[in-house]
Amino acid sequence: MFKKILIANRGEIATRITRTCREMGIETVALYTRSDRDSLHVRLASEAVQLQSPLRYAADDEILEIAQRCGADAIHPGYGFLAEEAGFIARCQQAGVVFIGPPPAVIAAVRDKLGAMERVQAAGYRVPNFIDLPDEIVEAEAMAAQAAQIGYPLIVKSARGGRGRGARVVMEPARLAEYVAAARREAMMIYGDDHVYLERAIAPSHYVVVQVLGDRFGNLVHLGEREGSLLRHNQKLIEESPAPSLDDKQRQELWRTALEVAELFGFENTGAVEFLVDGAGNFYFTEIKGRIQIEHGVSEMVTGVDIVREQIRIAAGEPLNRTQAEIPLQGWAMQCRINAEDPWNDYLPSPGRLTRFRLPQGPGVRIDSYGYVGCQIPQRFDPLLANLIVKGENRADCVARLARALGEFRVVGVETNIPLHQQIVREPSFVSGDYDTSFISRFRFDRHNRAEATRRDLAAIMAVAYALRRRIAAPVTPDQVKTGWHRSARRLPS
Amino acid sequence: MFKKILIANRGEIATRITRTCREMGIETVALYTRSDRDSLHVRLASEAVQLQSPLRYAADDEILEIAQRCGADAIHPGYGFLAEEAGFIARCQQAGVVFIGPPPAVIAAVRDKLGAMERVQAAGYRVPNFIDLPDEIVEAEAMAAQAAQIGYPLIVKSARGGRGRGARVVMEPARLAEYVAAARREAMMIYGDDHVYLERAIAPSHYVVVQVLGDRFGNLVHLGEREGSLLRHNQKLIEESPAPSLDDKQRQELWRTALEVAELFGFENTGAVEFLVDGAGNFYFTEIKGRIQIEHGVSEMVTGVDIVREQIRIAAGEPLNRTQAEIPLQGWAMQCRINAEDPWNDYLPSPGRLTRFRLPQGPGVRIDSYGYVGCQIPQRFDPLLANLIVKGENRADCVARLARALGEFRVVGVETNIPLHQQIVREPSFVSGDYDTSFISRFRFDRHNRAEATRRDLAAIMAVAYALRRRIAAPVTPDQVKTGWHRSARRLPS
Amino acid sequence: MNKLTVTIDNQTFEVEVAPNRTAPGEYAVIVDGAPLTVYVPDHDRPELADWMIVDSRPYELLMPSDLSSVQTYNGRYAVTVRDQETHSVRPNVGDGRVKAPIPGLIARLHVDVGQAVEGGQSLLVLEAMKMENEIRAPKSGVVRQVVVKPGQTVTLGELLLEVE
Amino acid sequence: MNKLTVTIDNQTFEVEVAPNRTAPGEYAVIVDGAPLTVYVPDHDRPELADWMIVDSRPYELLMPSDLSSVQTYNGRYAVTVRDQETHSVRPNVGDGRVKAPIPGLIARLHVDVGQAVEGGQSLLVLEAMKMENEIRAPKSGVVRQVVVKPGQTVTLGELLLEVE
Repeated sequence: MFKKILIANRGEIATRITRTCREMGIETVALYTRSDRDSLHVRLASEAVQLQSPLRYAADDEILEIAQRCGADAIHPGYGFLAEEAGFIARCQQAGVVFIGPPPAVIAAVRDKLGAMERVQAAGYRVPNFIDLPDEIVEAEAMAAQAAQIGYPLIVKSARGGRGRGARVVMEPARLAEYVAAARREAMMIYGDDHVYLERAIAPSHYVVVQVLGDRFGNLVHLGEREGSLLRHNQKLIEESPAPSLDDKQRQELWRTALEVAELFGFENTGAVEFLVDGAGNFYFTEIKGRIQIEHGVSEMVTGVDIVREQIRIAAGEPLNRTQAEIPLQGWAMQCRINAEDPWNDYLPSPGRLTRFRLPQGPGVRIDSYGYVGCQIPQRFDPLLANLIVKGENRADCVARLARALGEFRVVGVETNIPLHQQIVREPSFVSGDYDTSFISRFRFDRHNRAEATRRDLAAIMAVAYALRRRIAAPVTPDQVKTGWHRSARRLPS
Repeated sequence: MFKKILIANRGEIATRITRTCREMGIETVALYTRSDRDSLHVRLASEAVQLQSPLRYAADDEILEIAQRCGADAIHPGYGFLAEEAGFIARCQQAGVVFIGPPPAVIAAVRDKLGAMERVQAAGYRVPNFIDLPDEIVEAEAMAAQAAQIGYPLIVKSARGGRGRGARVVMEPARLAEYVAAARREAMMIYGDDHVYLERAIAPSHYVVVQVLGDRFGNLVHLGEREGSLLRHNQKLIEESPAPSLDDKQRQELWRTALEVAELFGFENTGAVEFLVDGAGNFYFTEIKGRIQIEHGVSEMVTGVDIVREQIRIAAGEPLNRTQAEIPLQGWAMQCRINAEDPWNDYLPSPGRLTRFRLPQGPGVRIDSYGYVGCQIPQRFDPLLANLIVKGENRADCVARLARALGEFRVVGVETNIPLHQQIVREPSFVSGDYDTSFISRFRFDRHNRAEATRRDLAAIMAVAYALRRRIAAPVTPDQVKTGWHRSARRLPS
Repeated sequence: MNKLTVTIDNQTFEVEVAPNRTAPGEYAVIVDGAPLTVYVPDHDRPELADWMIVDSRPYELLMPSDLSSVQTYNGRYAVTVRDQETHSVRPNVGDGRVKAPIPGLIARLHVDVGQAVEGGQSLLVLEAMKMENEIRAPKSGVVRQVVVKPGQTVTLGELLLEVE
Repeated sequence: MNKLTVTIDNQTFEVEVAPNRTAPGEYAVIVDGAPLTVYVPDHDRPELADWMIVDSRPYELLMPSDLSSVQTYNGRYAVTVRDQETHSVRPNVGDGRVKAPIPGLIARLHVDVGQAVEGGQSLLVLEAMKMENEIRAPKSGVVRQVVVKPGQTVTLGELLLEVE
């Protein structure tokens, strides 16, 4: 087993990986930038090195050099950044540092989104209609000609990123050129490569992935499926396992397909085989993620398997220590991504110092975060502050527990999307499990169906808050009330 | 189902019960005293009423009156206080308020510790040798005569409290009278009844309990067993499930015995059938606890069952919704009781305001606490601040996770026994699972087997801390260094 | 005694509030004619005063200093508080000066000085936390000045441009 | 440059410490002749300064103001810090005056004025948090005065009795 692992990431995932390393008795090397230094992933590490390159966590050369200097025998990339860079993985191998993830050939195959779809289609599985959009096609007419072959609505996707950041839905030809340009720009910014392709949109649909684990001896198992259909701008907000949109027969078929597809690629370590499920229950392979995902905790909750531990064990050359039959799927788990952002102000990111950070507690609640009271939440990075993961005996218990945990979670110092999640988990279509990717577009903010008695109490409370603030801002004297006080109140920081 | 439950308790257990009520959509009435008002159990309640009686949470009449006034249709007693008071339960019944726990006849039978042992012995199960010590026996000689019938070492126990607070081990006749007097005094203080009895000590031994659930239709299941052999002064520090001291054959026999004993008492709702296991593997029934216990979360972790939810469902007249076969026992769970006390200062309680309260996070970690940053920890009550509960796939993973979680848990504002737990979970006999009730007496504080490199780093750190404090206490000028500074430093609050 | 008009979500209440001079932290409040007692447990520690008890009902609270919303256990409510003795207690917004709502990098500018814009139209893109954030016009009008350039880093509250 | 003798658990180190004048928060430390760099990330916010980085090794820290111990991720270490330029930096304890280590109620008194006691002998029982806490003699001697009575409530640090 490894003695020391460099964790080439930040935030909640770096903290998550550190925790498992601690439990395995493996030392860790944390990386940080100046604005990221407060994060728990630094404080909990055995060693911590400040990154110098402006590339930050994507500074492959610097990071490999740090690993060698610190004597790390392995690198865990987390997700994003260096997670699926075949060239980097190959350089790690040459340098004698184990990369915790699939081998470079597997990564290259699954990162080639077009090639992967072709391969899976050729093996007889269903994939969405798609067509390449090479860089040289820049004229609107040429684009439209390509697009016409698959039809609208369609999605412009990064050939490297797949679904997620940079992907854009195009409903009609008139917007195609504009959206392709935007997608290329964003793909370049995020992935350093502006190659995009077009895929026929299957919408509304269900996003379902199967988590797989494979060792280098060809053993391959799955950890059940997750549904991540609740998205806003291609970012998942809530994930759950099992998928409420599938019946048991579909579930079994999906698992079998996922394992067969993973085997097609000689898949090793951990990853997610991703599918779209249409309204008729047909599922379409879309891609394989060759890394751990933000929402992996949902699968950990229903299986009891520590996926990070398995990643490390597999990378160290150990065989899987369980068969499929030894992986029970129990109960129901859900995850809310808690972002430092303000849904009531265009979802603008909300950096700041946490002055309160009261985590929910009690049965069936798990938090993965890098935050704590006093921590500075940086502006430079992804706004993901915490994963709130809960488990219940069944879906109804799980939803009730999630609502309870969201109510207990209190964050001061940054705005968060907790109140948005609170509204979502009370929406009838979410509570019933009968939702798809169109959920957010049909979701009405601030639905006013709450108890009038509570509103009356809150009216009293806000009146007292007003009176208190007035006193704090300036002690009330009769003169002040009548003269200048309200002007000074306006100068309070908001 | 109930609409509103009054929770007649405080601290972590009141908070724990509130959480499940929230998840079940049941309103709650919290009780509090002035010093307890900060507790989360108040903040998370639907209603909160301040107790007026000096009896505080044991103020049965006041509490029943509050329940009626608030329209609560049930009372959950938690543990301690009114949890096992047959008279109170009967008065609740007369008042039309459901008591969440066993019926009064069952409580009366199990609270009569002597009668319960006699009944179980008569049914053919093994119990320790014991003898009553009626109040009228106050002369040392008379006591010694009783004690001689069962032999030394023996334990003086409250007839109402059983094991736990007030119990005292007597090694030799010379201390008997003194210890009986102390036990009677403490039993009176805690249980309002100074009736004690003598029981032959089986020491060292293992304390193992089986958690049972029974409905009013005669259905009875168990949730596996817990071991709580790691005690200091009869207070458990760490509990775990399964019991490491049992093999599978013993485990099965223990479960069967526990169910048979519970059936003897017509047991209903939730409770724990308690046993001592001697060095030869014989087990001895000692008592039935007719209430939820502090360490119930350990059983919840291995079964996935929310015991508080089941208590409420059973009390509402619902049948058990699962058979024994539908209760899987999976993985390994442990709990550390985190007390606001100072093990390095005679375990003195440590009240104060929490200025930091950073909970451990990540996979397999659960916290049940009433605390948060800003919360005042009162001096009047039990020092239990938090239950730290972890689960792993097996015992080794569980111990490693517990050590990791203890390292992450940071509390400022009160002293805690976290560093004591950190030492315990690294003791070889604890790590191997080969420990019994003699663990703490053999435990050496501050065993200095830690890495020298860490000590060297800490020497550097403490030197910097010294330099920093000097600067903060008084900006260093050459004059001050030579003259009066050290005197002013001594005036810093420590 | 303050007379206030308080709106919670879509419901408006007439509220009178007066401190109880004999019980520190306690307020007598009349909401649409109904009397309520509001208690502020941590009234002597304003920095901790994040909960109140209405009659016997505790509420944990998070609210911005302009009192434009409140978060409780049950979620977020939109709020306006109007003091009947004055016109408005909310800061005067919407004067056309567009300030950075978050620190970040000006990725792209969509408008020039003199250009007519409609309310809600995208003015520029601010990059922060790896996200492109569109900044839109607060009202219809003409761009009077543009203070920033693409590539420039801006701090929170920094003036970006002005719509007149 | 401070010259200190620092004991961590049972191991004593000779330590020199000097701030790096050009790098705020950084200290050059020599432990038994070996140079180390200690960085205090939150040196400008002393209330947050609860961790330090030694060379590249981060340590989260909890320590009382008398520096008599330190808690890290790995547990608690006993500490003494002695400034070689002075006799002691620790508060002078053990002068025989026994103070309440916790607020509570005097449950029982075991000694009277004039009584000879041995170090470690139980002097009284203080009830707090539903626990009986024995308060023991800090040294052998004679009880000079008893300030409290059974049933009396005492506050933190209140003088209880004195052993001479």
